[in-house]
Amino acid sequence: MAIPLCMFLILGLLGMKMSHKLAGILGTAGMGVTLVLAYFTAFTYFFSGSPDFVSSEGQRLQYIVFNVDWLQFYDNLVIRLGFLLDPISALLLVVITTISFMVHLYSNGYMRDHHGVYEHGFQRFYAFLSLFSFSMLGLVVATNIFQMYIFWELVGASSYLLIGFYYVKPSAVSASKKAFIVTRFADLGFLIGILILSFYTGTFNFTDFTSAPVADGVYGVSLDTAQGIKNLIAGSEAPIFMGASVLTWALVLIFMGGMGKSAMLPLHIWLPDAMEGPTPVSALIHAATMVVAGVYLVARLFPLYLMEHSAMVIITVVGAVTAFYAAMVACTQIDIKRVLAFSTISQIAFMMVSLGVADPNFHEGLGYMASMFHLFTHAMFKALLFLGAGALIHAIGSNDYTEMHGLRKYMPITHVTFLIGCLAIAGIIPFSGFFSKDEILSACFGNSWIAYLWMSMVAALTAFYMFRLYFLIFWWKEHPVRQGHHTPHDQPWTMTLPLVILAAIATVAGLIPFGNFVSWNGEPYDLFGHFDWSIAAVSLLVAVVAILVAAKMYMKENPLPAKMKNAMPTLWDWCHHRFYWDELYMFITHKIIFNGICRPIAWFDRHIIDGTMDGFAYVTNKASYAIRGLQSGSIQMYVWIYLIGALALGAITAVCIL
Amino acid sequence: METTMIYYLIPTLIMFCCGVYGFLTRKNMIAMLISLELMLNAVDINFVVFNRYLFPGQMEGMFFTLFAIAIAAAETALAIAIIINVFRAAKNIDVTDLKKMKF
Amino acid sequence: MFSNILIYFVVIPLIMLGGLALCRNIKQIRAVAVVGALALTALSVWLLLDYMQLRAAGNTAPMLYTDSWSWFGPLNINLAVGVDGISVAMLILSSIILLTGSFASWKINPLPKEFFLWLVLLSTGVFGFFISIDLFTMFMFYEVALIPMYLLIGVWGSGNKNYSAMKLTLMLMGGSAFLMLGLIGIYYHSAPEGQPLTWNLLEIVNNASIDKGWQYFLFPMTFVGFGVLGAMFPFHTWSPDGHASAPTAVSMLHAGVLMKLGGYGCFRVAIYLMPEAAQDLAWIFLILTGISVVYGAFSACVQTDLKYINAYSSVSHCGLVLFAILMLNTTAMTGAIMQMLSHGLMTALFFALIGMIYGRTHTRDIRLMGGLMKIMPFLAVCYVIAGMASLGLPGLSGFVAEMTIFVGSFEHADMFHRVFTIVACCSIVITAVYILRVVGKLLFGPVQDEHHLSLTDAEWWERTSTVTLIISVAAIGCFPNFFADLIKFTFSPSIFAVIGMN
Amino acid sequence: MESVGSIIMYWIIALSIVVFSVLTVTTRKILRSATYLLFTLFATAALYFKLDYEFLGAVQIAVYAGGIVVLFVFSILLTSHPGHNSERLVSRRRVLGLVASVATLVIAGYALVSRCGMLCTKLPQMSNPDMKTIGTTLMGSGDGQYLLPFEAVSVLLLACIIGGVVVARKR
Repeated sequence: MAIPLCMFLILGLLGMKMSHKLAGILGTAGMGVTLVLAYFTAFTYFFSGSPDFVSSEGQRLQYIVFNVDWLQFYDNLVIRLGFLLDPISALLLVVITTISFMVHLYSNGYMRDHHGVYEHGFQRFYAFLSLFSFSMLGLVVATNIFQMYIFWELVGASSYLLIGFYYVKPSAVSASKKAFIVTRFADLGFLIGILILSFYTGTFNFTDFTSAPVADGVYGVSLDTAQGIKNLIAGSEAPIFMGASVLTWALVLIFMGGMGKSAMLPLHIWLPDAMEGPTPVSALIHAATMVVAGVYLVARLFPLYLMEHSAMVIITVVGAVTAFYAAMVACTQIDIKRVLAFSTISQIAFMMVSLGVADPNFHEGLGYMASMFHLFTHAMFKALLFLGAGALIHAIGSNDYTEMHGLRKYMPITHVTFLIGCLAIAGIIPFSGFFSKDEILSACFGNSWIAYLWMSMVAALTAFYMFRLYFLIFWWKEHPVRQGHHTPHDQPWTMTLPLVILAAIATVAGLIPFGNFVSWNGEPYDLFGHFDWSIAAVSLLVAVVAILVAAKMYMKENPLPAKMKNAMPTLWDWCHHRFYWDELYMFITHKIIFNGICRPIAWFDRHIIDGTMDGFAYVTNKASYAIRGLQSGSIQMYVWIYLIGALALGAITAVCIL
Repeated sequence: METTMIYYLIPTLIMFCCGVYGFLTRKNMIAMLISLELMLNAVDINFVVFNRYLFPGQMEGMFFTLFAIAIAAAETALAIAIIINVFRAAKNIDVTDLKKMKF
Repeated sequence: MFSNILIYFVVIPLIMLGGLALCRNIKQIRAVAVVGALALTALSVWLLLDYMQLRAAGNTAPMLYTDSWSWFGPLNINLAVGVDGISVAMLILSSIILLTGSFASWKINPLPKEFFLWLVLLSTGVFGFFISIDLFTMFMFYEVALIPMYLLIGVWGSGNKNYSAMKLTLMLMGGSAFLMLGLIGIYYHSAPEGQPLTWNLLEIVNNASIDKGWQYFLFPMTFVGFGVLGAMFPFHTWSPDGHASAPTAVSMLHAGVLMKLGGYGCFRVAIYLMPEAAQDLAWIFLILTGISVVYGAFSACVQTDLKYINAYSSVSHCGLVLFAILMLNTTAMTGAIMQMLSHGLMTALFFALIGMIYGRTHTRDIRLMGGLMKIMPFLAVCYVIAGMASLGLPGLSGFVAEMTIFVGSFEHADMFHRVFTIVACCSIVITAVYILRVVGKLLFGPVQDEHHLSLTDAEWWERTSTVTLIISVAAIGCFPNFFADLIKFTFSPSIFAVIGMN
Repeated sequence: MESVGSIIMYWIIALSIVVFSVLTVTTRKILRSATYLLFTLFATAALYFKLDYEFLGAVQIAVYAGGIVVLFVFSILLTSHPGHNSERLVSRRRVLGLVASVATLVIAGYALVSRCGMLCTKLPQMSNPDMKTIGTTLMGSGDGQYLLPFEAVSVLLLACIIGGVVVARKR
């Protein structure tokens, strides 16, 4: 079942030497095989009803397919590489392979110019894509937190390579650097969290943290285990550190890793810049899969997080603030990929909030389910939007939608699929986003009305900015066809087919009885039976109103947006400049770290430390020069000195004798 | 008048001091060498005198002087070879002017 | 005497020296160097397999293949040899680096014969050091390894080479002075009152007769002595200058192997023989090495010379080695040895690549270069891989070593160790910063200098050299447990029972 | 009581030693300096004769006066231009030299005089060592015999010969 993993590596290595077309076909085919295998795996897991997968009470179990020792630290602390199959990993297997396959297919068209000539480094692109898919799959099937960390780093690296794919462009290089370093910084937190957790518990295994064994290699999620971990830490020598329990620290630090990968607020700055990569990459990595790794991580350790209320609160607050912030910023961006990037940040924050507010006592952890559901639907419609954006960019040759306008007549397929994506993300019934978002809002409602209102507002903003984008691209005014440019048109089948497929999924995915498959403890939950129509109606209403406002403002060319902008210049400015986070980071990294720490240290090293060493040499040298006069070779001087000494001795002797 | 030991020692002392004076003041290497010979000679005489007065019949002092003379000869020969060589190279045998080989 | 396999690690280089002396042209020299290095590599691999077999067969002696031949009776100096897992690992590392170094200096100019003579002499010292268990012979080989460095840098170096060579040699000699004092001190306390003194490591350990007061004096002496070579914080400044001026193969050997002599010596002599003092005084050196970890990394961030960047990164990584050794527990020490292996291979790779790039562009200033990925893709890809290994990408060696160290260091539950562990952890972020900075400026972006467009990619010998190193790096990264097991036996409880290490 | 001739002899020798020594180091012409040295050496030889060491006196004349001084003269002729005076000594240097030598004289003289009692030994009777005794003593290897130093000196002389040849040879 895990053979695809090995295949990716081989493909990644061999891909370098192949012809363009072969590499493309092979990469896509490889991914296709993996897709089939993943579907088969997921299908088997969910529907076979084997006792390995479902307990007699109907609880879905965690099944360890294999687990090999990779690095043994000491007797019981071992890093293993393994394959853990449970609802969420099966879910992510499906998501990743689907999106990845679509992207592989799509890239066959995207990575050429209009005359069908392949871009430079086409094979490299496929090799990296395969590497990424491999690492991401490794991440989701991880049996222990350290394996997750390993693949976590690997996806970071492949993301780095893919963002910097156009390595001749300085902006791409700096974006890739930024992405890697920011996530690396977050990973530092993750690593320390792992160290703390593993030190106190003596294990890395997820199953030891959150589940109780049912049979050999089969585990069921159990709150008692998590409680046991909490007690274990509380019973250790120093359970409290700086006012918070060690477990809280560990969980918050691990969450920090998730924050980095999932672009939560203080560490979000890399994601918009990451859009410098080729658009399919943005769709795969920076919208659908890698960025949800943080959500996945929290979901993985969910029972542990349940133990620490404060950690949950932190997750909720961070998520809520990020969601609002990103939505605000998305309203003012003019680069279409950036809008989508901020929308991604906002949507992931939705998932985070949902996890944060999840409570087993409220609809059996509705938030968890909602989060995973949203992860699934979001992956589909956001990939759709990105691929659609890619098609637009490929047709127009620019990311800037002030150059697009009125494209609906030229690119009908793209138009329709993009519209579906927008409707899905805005949460219009019956598109998939409606259901998942509605679950999230319900979960928030179950937590507190503040969270509910806040998230509803963000949902409204989401609908607004997505339709602002949509209208500005496809309506607003006639497309200004410029001299020398051919008219934009729909793309070849390799590009449109993924769009259509994804649009179809985005349309119907919401009707999947998700609760039957994924829930925090594996017990099925009837989502539709508990559907809260009042909340749904409110959220639908909010979304429709937001869409209407957007339509009013952007459907036809009119001065209203400019007026709005002038009415609130400060707010607009701040939003447009992303609240100056980048500038703040630039200030911290360049002014403080580079100029304030590195340079002084380098100076200190060259001048003080090395100066001391050179100083020793200098003093020795000078001293030698000073005393070399004594060894002048001038024999008369020697005699003088000798004579003076001898005479002095003689005189002293004479005096003494007398 | 009895020529006791002191009568021999005083002139050699003066001879030695002359050697010291010459060695310290001369710049010409050969002159320095000559001064050196003076000192050496003074010491030789002392050996002989002490041998003669204090240990008549024994020959240690005499032999010491004998060897000293031999060594002085060797040393002088070698020194003069060097001096001539230096003169060839530097056209000068003033010790104060020969700085090339220093340090 | 020649029935012991270990002695061949010294004999082969000596034969190589003879062979080199007879060589008449560059081809013969290369042949001798490569054949000799291959023989050494084969020998070390064979030793590894044999060693594993013996261990698997249940041989639990602390050192295997031990043997001793009297050399200078009155002072009890013997040529005593023996290896454990660490030495075997180090021997493999050295032979691989010698091999790749020979390839990397394929076109050394001028005086290729003399260059290889000194290089081989240096490696004689290195191999001799790793197989010795007699403190005196160990020290002798240590010096044999140091001295050729002066000539190798002074004659074949570049830039401010006289200064660098002098500085390097003098600082390392300064370290040796401390070391010699320490070793002689150990010798005079090597046996209980009335019994014959010995230089033999194993006997000293068995005797355990160095009393605590003396340990407090001798431990810092030996630790600082070896620490200078291991680039410990205030004594590291020879490393940037030395590496920057040294020719490629010398940089490789020096950073790859010689700096390991420091770490190995710290472990083998300072901690192995004087565990009590190590435990009590570790905190002082932990502070120093902890500083050197982050300090080196920060310094590397603003350097503009490729070799300086790498030298500071070596300071940081070697600091981590000493840091881990001082943690005094099995996991951290295993990590330290793995870090030595990993850093050795990785830095050798780095220096080889830098040498190759410098050989083409004739500059090492990253501000003057750019876009090399387009011009010399092979070298650039190798450089990226080396960089990734350095910043700890899983699957390459840096990751496993660092993680082992951090997990091991974290076993100490007190505040002091925790704080320093976290400080050391921070280095992985800073490492990422400087590595990516270099990669971004050097390899990516637009081409800075028109002339560079005409440059060529790697030749076959350069490819051989780099690919060998990359394979080794990846091997450690992918199968760490093999190496961890090899090393770990050395730290079995019986050896460190005295300080209660787990 | 010694014979008057002997006393007169002594005074001549003593005076010539003192006078020629002083002249050796004070004359400004180097060749003269060598010549005065020759006289000093002759006087020394005479002293040896007077003290009944005829063999030594002969060696002194043969080696010193005959060999060394000739070497001096040759080298002087080779290295200095005829008629060339050595430059006038800097007075400071001369005064310093004078002070040093006088100080030496005073201190050593004081040491001598303060031990006057022992130094006023009368000349004891001694038969001149004959050639045979000298020969056996020099070449014998027994107790109080000097074969080993003799050999050492001969090797030294050999080394000097070779050294002299090597150093002085033209390149």
